[in-house]
Amino acid sequence: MTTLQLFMYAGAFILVVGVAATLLVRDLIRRLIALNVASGGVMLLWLALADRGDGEPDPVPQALVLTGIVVMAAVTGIAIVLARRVEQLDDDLEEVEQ
Amino acid sequence: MVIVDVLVITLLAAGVFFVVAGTVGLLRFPDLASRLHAVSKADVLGLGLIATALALHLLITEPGWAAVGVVAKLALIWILALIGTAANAYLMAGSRRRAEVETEEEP
Amino acid sequence: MTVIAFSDVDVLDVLVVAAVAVTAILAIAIPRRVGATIAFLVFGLLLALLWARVAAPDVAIAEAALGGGVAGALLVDALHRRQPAQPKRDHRRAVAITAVGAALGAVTFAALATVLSRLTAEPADLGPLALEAVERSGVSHPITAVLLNFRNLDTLLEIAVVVFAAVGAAALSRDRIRTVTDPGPVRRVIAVIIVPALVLLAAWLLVAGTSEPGGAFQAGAVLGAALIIAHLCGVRAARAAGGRALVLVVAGLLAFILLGGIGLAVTGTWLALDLSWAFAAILSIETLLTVSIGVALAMLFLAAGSRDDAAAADSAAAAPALGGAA
Amino acid sequence: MSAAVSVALIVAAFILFACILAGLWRAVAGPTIEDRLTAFVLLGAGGAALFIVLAAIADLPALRDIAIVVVGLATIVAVVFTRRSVR
Repeated sequence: MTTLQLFMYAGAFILVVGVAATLLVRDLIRRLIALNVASGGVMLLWLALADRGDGEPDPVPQALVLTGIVVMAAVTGIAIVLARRVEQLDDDLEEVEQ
Repeated sequence: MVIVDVLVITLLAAGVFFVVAGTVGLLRFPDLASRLHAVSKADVLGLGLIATALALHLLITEPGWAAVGVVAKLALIWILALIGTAANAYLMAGSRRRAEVETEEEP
Repeated sequence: MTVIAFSDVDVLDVLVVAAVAVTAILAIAIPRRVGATIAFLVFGLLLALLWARVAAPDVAIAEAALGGGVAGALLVDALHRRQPAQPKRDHRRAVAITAVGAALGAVTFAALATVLSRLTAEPADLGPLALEAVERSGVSHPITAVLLNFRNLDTLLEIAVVVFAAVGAAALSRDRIRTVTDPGPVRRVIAVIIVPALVLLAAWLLVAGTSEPGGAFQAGAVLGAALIIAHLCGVRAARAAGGRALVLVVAGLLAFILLGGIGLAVTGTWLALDLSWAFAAILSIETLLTVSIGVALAMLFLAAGSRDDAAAADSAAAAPALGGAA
Repeated sequence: MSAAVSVALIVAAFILFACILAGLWRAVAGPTIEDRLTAFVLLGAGGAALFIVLAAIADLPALRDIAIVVVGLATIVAVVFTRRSVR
């Protein structure tokens, strides 16, 4: 097994685990964390592929991953705003019911 | 050269020892205050010793302006860690103490 | 290095990958939010280590700055909220769902692994092309060249996403985290020493990015974290909310579009840069992007934490504080 | 770099790595939320130590930049977590 294979399969594993957890976990914040884990897997896959072969690594996938990290942070931010809003509304609903 | 190596390895070993001591304290001490005490003081001392070892090694083996730049970076890392870790420990301990005072007052 | 070569499969590589996988599993499997969040933040730090290992130092710095900075702040701030009780599910049903999920995950992994095992070791031809063209881009760092010259449409769209996220978050919550007025001695020290150090670090990452690892994204991430810390340590000028922040956030996007227009007018191609002014254009657009990304990230944070403040204000003063947006 | 120093650096890297992973135990065991977050105080110093040692071993200067970012941002978790205690 080469380092490239090790990193690629690890990336695929983390991606699959993250996606499965995103679909299965109910708690919204934990679901968001799972989505972030999945994106980490994708990035590992991409960066391992960028570094294959000899010489300098391919800058194009690296630039894509860099863009992806910033977008993921923005998505996390707005998803947390939405998740907190949902939970707040749930709490309000419970109060009305009681 | 041998003397420098011995010095570097000694500093490195001492640094690693303090980091390990801090981690053991974090895991084994009974309450938050003593855990913070262990981890914030011993770990930063360990970091400082390790940084000193690396800086010394670099200055002896590859003297030049590049080495000076790296040493400046290592010094910056240590200074930031000194301030940051102390502030972290203070804020965490204060947060816990306030929570405890509140639970004592409530019932 | 003789004992452990950092170029073949070595013990340290396996160890880091194993630790990344373990923290990933912990981050999704720990039922409590606190534990899951911490495991995820450690996962991010280990990823940064791994990115440095796969020769992607730019990505590593961005990961450390975002994972340990703004994303960490967002997740840790969410910890204060009481975790809602999970509705009781039938145990057997839960086990069945998990089993089906695990089986489907295994199938997906097998499919992915099959595809990956057929990949050739030859690198794609885009990489050499990009590396060859770097000298015609105006900057000497390949990734900055790709991001701000060869594929700057991607970067334009990315900054658009960040701007929309910040504006959307601000629109969704009616209040902002308030500025601290009495920070106390330790926070004052942080505001006086750590915050300027972080702003300097951001400036250095920005300028260094034209020739070595660093650039607008890393600098923006550090700046965003610095703004959050400053705001919570009583620096009034660091408040990333309201009209002024909005102007700064949108300025980056508008300037980028303007640059595209200039490219169209001068070279005849949308977003194209002429080598004679490419360096100046890249550095100035990067400066604007840094401010834009930094303020946008801080804006996201200030808006995300506001619901709890508003709720606390509601319970303190019985009247609901409607329309409290400042 | 002499063999003795390089071996010492590698051993140090392994031990520091183990320390960081051991800190996760405190994050899982708690008992209070502050105890769990103490794992970050460890990351701020021990993580930086690991990064600078690896930078020397693998000759990756970028790891030192990452260490600066990590220690610089180390306070953000505590500052954000305790933000409700100040007005």
